[in-house]
Amino acid sequence: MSSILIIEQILNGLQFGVMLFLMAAGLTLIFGVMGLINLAHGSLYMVGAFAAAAVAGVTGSFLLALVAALAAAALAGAIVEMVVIRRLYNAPHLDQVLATFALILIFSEGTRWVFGSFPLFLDIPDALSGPVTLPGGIEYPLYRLTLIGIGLAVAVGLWALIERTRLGIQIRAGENDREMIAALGVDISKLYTLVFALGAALAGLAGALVGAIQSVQVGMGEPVLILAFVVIVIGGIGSVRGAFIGALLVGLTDTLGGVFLPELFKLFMDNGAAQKSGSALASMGIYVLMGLVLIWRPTGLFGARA
Amino acid sequence: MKKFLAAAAVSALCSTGALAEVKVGMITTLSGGGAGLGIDVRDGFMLAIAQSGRDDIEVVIEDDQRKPDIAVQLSDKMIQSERVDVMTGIIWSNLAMAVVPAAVNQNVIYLSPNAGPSPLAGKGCHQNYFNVAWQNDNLHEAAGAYANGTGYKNSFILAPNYPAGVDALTGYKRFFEGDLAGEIYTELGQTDYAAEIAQIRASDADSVFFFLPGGMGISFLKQYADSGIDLPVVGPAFSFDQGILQAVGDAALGVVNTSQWNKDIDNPTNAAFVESFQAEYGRLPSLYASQGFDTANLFLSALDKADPSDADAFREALRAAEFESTRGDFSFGPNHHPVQTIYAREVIKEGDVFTNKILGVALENHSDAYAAECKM
Amino acid sequence: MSDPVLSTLNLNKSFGALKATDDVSIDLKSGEIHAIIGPNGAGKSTLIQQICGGLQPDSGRVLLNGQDVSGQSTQARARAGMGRTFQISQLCMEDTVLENAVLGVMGAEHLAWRFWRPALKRPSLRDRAEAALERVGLSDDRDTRCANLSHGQRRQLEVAVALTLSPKAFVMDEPMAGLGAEGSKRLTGFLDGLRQEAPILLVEHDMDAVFALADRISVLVYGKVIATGTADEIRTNREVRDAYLGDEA
Amino acid sequence: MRLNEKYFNALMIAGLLALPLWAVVADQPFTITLVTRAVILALAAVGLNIILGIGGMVSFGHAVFFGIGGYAMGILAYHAQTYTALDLGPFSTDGTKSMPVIWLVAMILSGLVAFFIGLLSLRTSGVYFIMITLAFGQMFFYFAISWAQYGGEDGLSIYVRNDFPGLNTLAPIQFYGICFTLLCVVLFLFARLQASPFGLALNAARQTPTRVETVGLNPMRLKLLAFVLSGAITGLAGALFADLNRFVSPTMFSWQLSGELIVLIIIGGVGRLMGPVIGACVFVALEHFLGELTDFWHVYLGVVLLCIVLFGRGGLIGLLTGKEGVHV
Repeated sequence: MSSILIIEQILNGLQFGVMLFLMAAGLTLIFGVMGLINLAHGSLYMVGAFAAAAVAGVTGSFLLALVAALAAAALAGAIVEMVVIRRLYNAPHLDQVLATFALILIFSEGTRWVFGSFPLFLDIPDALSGPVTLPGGIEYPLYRLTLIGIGLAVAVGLWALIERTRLGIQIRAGENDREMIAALGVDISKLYTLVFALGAALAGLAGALVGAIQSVQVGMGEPVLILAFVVIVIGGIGSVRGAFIGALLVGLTDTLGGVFLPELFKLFMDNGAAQKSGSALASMGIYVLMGLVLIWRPTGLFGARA
Repeated sequence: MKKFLAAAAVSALCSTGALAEVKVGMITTLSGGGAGLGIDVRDGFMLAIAQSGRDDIEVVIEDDQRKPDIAVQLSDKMIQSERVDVMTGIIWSNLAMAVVPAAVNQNVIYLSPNAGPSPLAGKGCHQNYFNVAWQNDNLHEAAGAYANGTGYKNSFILAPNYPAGVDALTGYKRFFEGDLAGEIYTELGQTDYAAEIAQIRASDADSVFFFLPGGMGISFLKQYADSGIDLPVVGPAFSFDQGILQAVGDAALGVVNTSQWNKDIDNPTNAAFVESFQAEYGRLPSLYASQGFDTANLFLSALDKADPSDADAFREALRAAEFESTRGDFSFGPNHHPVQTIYAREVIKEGDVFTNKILGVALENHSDAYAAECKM
Repeated sequence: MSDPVLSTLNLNKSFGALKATDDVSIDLKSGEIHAIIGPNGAGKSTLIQQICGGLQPDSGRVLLNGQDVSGQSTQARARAGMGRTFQISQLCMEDTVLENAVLGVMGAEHLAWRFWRPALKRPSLRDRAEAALERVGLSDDRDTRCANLSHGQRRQLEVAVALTLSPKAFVMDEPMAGLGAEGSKRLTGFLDGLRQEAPILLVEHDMDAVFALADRISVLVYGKVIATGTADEIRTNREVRDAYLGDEA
Repeated sequence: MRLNEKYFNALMIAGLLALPLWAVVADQPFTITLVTRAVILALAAVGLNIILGIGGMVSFGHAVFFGIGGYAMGILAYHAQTYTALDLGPFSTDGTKSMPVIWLVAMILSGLVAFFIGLLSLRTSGVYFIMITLAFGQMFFYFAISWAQYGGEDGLSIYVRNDFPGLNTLAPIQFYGICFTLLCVVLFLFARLQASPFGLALNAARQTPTRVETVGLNPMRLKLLAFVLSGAITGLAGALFADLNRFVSPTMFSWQLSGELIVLIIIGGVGRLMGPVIGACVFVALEHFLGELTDFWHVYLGVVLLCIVLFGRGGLIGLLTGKEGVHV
């Protein structure tokens, strides 16, 4: 296997990882600040993708589509927070799991009600389509490079937001001590709605960006949701830095595992069998990774020690 | 339970108000992911029933949610409570494997409008089981034959790691005479194919064959088109069907795919079907709709000749397959699977709508590889 | 007097740069109440945790009844005879008073691994639990759910659960906390008699109770024992007065 | 009106007895199938209720045991039906079609797997426990999908239901009788367990693990044993479920199924003896009747579930008897 291929695969893993980060960041923030397990986060991802596809279909502008995705997901997030989620902050995890599971059902079938049962169309903007040649002669799709760039930019932006702004101070305070932010005179319910909408917007952005190279369809959120949970559990729930590291780990493990495990198995099996067993093992790879991390550190890599 | 009394409008005209005498149970996927296929099969089927003008047929339709255990229970319901004469509707092979063997052993006739898993064509064939669509391998075999005809020598092939995926690659390899530049099993439900596409780029393939049904195919095609690789792609019709083609967009233009049906197959039945389907539902019919339509017409043709209560005669009437198929010539092989012509078609754009046009014949009067194993 | 029932030898524990426990060696002799006092943040809780097994010391040992229990788990120490009560009640709030006491007897009798007969219908468990409740005066409330008890009653139940264990030594973390004057007085009387059954290592803020009860007092400041002695010795100890009692006396 | 929980439980059992008998008289065999489905799901959820309701462990991977039970049945019956040998290293068997043997194998296998999963998962708690059990579930799911020997995603069909001495298991009411009896037995065991010293200790370990430690008990071991018992019972339910459908497939391992089991318990009432039973009955009824009303019935199911969470703390039993549920 050539080094060019390996570098390309590492780029693929990175790209997958940063997109997972967009999902995971919101999820981990919401847990960190509000202590809420939100299974419906994948639905917000789907809302973003559908909003983008709908707007792109009407206007033909990808940029407008992204704006629509951000707005629609943030709005859906804010509404859900105010109508349902708000009542769950002090509820046991179990109730949160059930309620947000119910939200998935409502979002998924509701979207099918509105948009029908067939996948929607959303394409890469012309300016970003096609491959570019990187130093070393690697041909790589420009759009995927852009995704890596956007993902990293969001990561930096989020870091700056949390470390450098007033809102960030409130968020950090909220993670440590809820009574304290009340004492600081912060309107908690406004802060919570804001954080939830922020997380939702990030998920919506991810949905729109990824939707352009994947299929925009009902149920697209659930597989990503499970991966995002794996990410934040590996990173440590509540830690944005952990989510970032976890996302890259999961992205790289999944991509490289799928490529290299079958190759490895070919050393002692025939081609077809190696492909089958290798890819079977690779599909379990990230869960094995998560299991190992939790056995080693029961609260994840950057989680608060129990 | 949604009961559709056939041709309600017609029966309103005739004031007889005859009681339903024949009962059909349709179990298909109407909610959740993959509902589009089930809806098309149902709409095609009901269109034919309505056009028949018969008011003695009752169709009981149930949603299996694409869950095998639900499908099995609905099948129990159809047989035990509804006491249907004929069952149909299942889209997915794994659901068919859960339902069909038990159903046909309880003396129910099953007409498959879509799934054609290999066990049911070979050792597990049954006199009560008729497949009106295809055996699962058929379209892939045709893709292999087409690749030979086009002169491809070195194919890169990929499919999801599950039985239908394994069958697909086996089917392609059965007919393809060139070499394999690579063979990959992807994860079922995978949405990102960057890693596979990189491997295709690094290989020395001259063509790519893939079987990735549903959203997987949409994702693959969009990403493949964006990768800048210009190797020709061949696939079965499932990723290029009317329902999902619009979601793939330009990325699918020019791709060759194999199918036993297309809307431009030139026969009067097909022309009438395409026109009336569009008139009734306001969209172009898909492959699945044509299969549902053919299934209903096969059933109606047998019903004209024999009563389902006379099982032997009814089976004989089905086996004769004397109906006007949207695909032109249609007959059953010894294992009750179609012997039919499979075409190569190309994705084109008609105005704003993406659709297919036939390039030529990939396999003429093709049966399947399992017929010999069937002892009926 | 005989060998100490419970003792620590040179316990050390640091959290980063902070030395929470600094070379602490204390002992608890048969029949005595040994009180540990100190200002907030002196390291009393950290010390208790190390004695009971919730925290592992960086170095040093804990001996119970002559047996080295350092490194053993909380439950092993409990089985070796350590009866602990908590500053913040650790009770099963959804369960009744009797059920909480029965849990203690189950631990003491190694009877948790029984699956058939109901716990409350086993005389071996129930009798001992009721006896303990009787002693702290909770008999009438045996069927009350813990969540419905008053704060004072919960403190009593804490002690009762420790009693069911028939421990070799009691380790009590602020048992008077939150009790009114009346409650403190009653508990003081009760503990006074209890020392004959098993000695008590008592961490307490209530100075009246401490000086009334303790045979010996150790003063902990910044993780270090600065003095040990009888109530009178401590009262007059210059260092203690400077470091701790000074601002009160 | 507030119902006494005891009367309510008796009413439930009486209903589960009467409805299928009515269905026999009224010649509605499908009703029996539906009730059988509810009873088997209830059995699986009673298993989960041991760790969830008494022990406070939210396992989001209990489908693992359901699936293992299912596959134990599928594989044994498959070998028996095809007369092929099942080689297990030194042992070889021709499989079996006998239900009691299958149940035993299903329970032992699920219990063993539960032991190892529990051993690793119980190091964590809270959300981490939820997620690590989910991870194990996903591992089994993907493994089953690519396990070509036993059908992969297609699953395995068993054409005839397995045998139980003296009964015709293909008759819906007789198979129902088997499932109902097993449910009653397990409910009885659950009630005994909950009141036993072990149940008391496990219940305490949910509320305050520290207390359990200070009386000299090891909460880990209590929880681990509970996890094993729970896995074995859910495994038994899996074997019955597979026999009901005469079919197993990887969907028995899916995370949606794990979620559904939790949902059943919450609908009924966490930690309540009959919580899973009423939950399963309501769930199956909703699934069936809402599905007949509209293709988009998931929306309504979602709304119903939301209302139960937001307004019905303690589940339906809590609502009917006026008692609050346990806290997990």
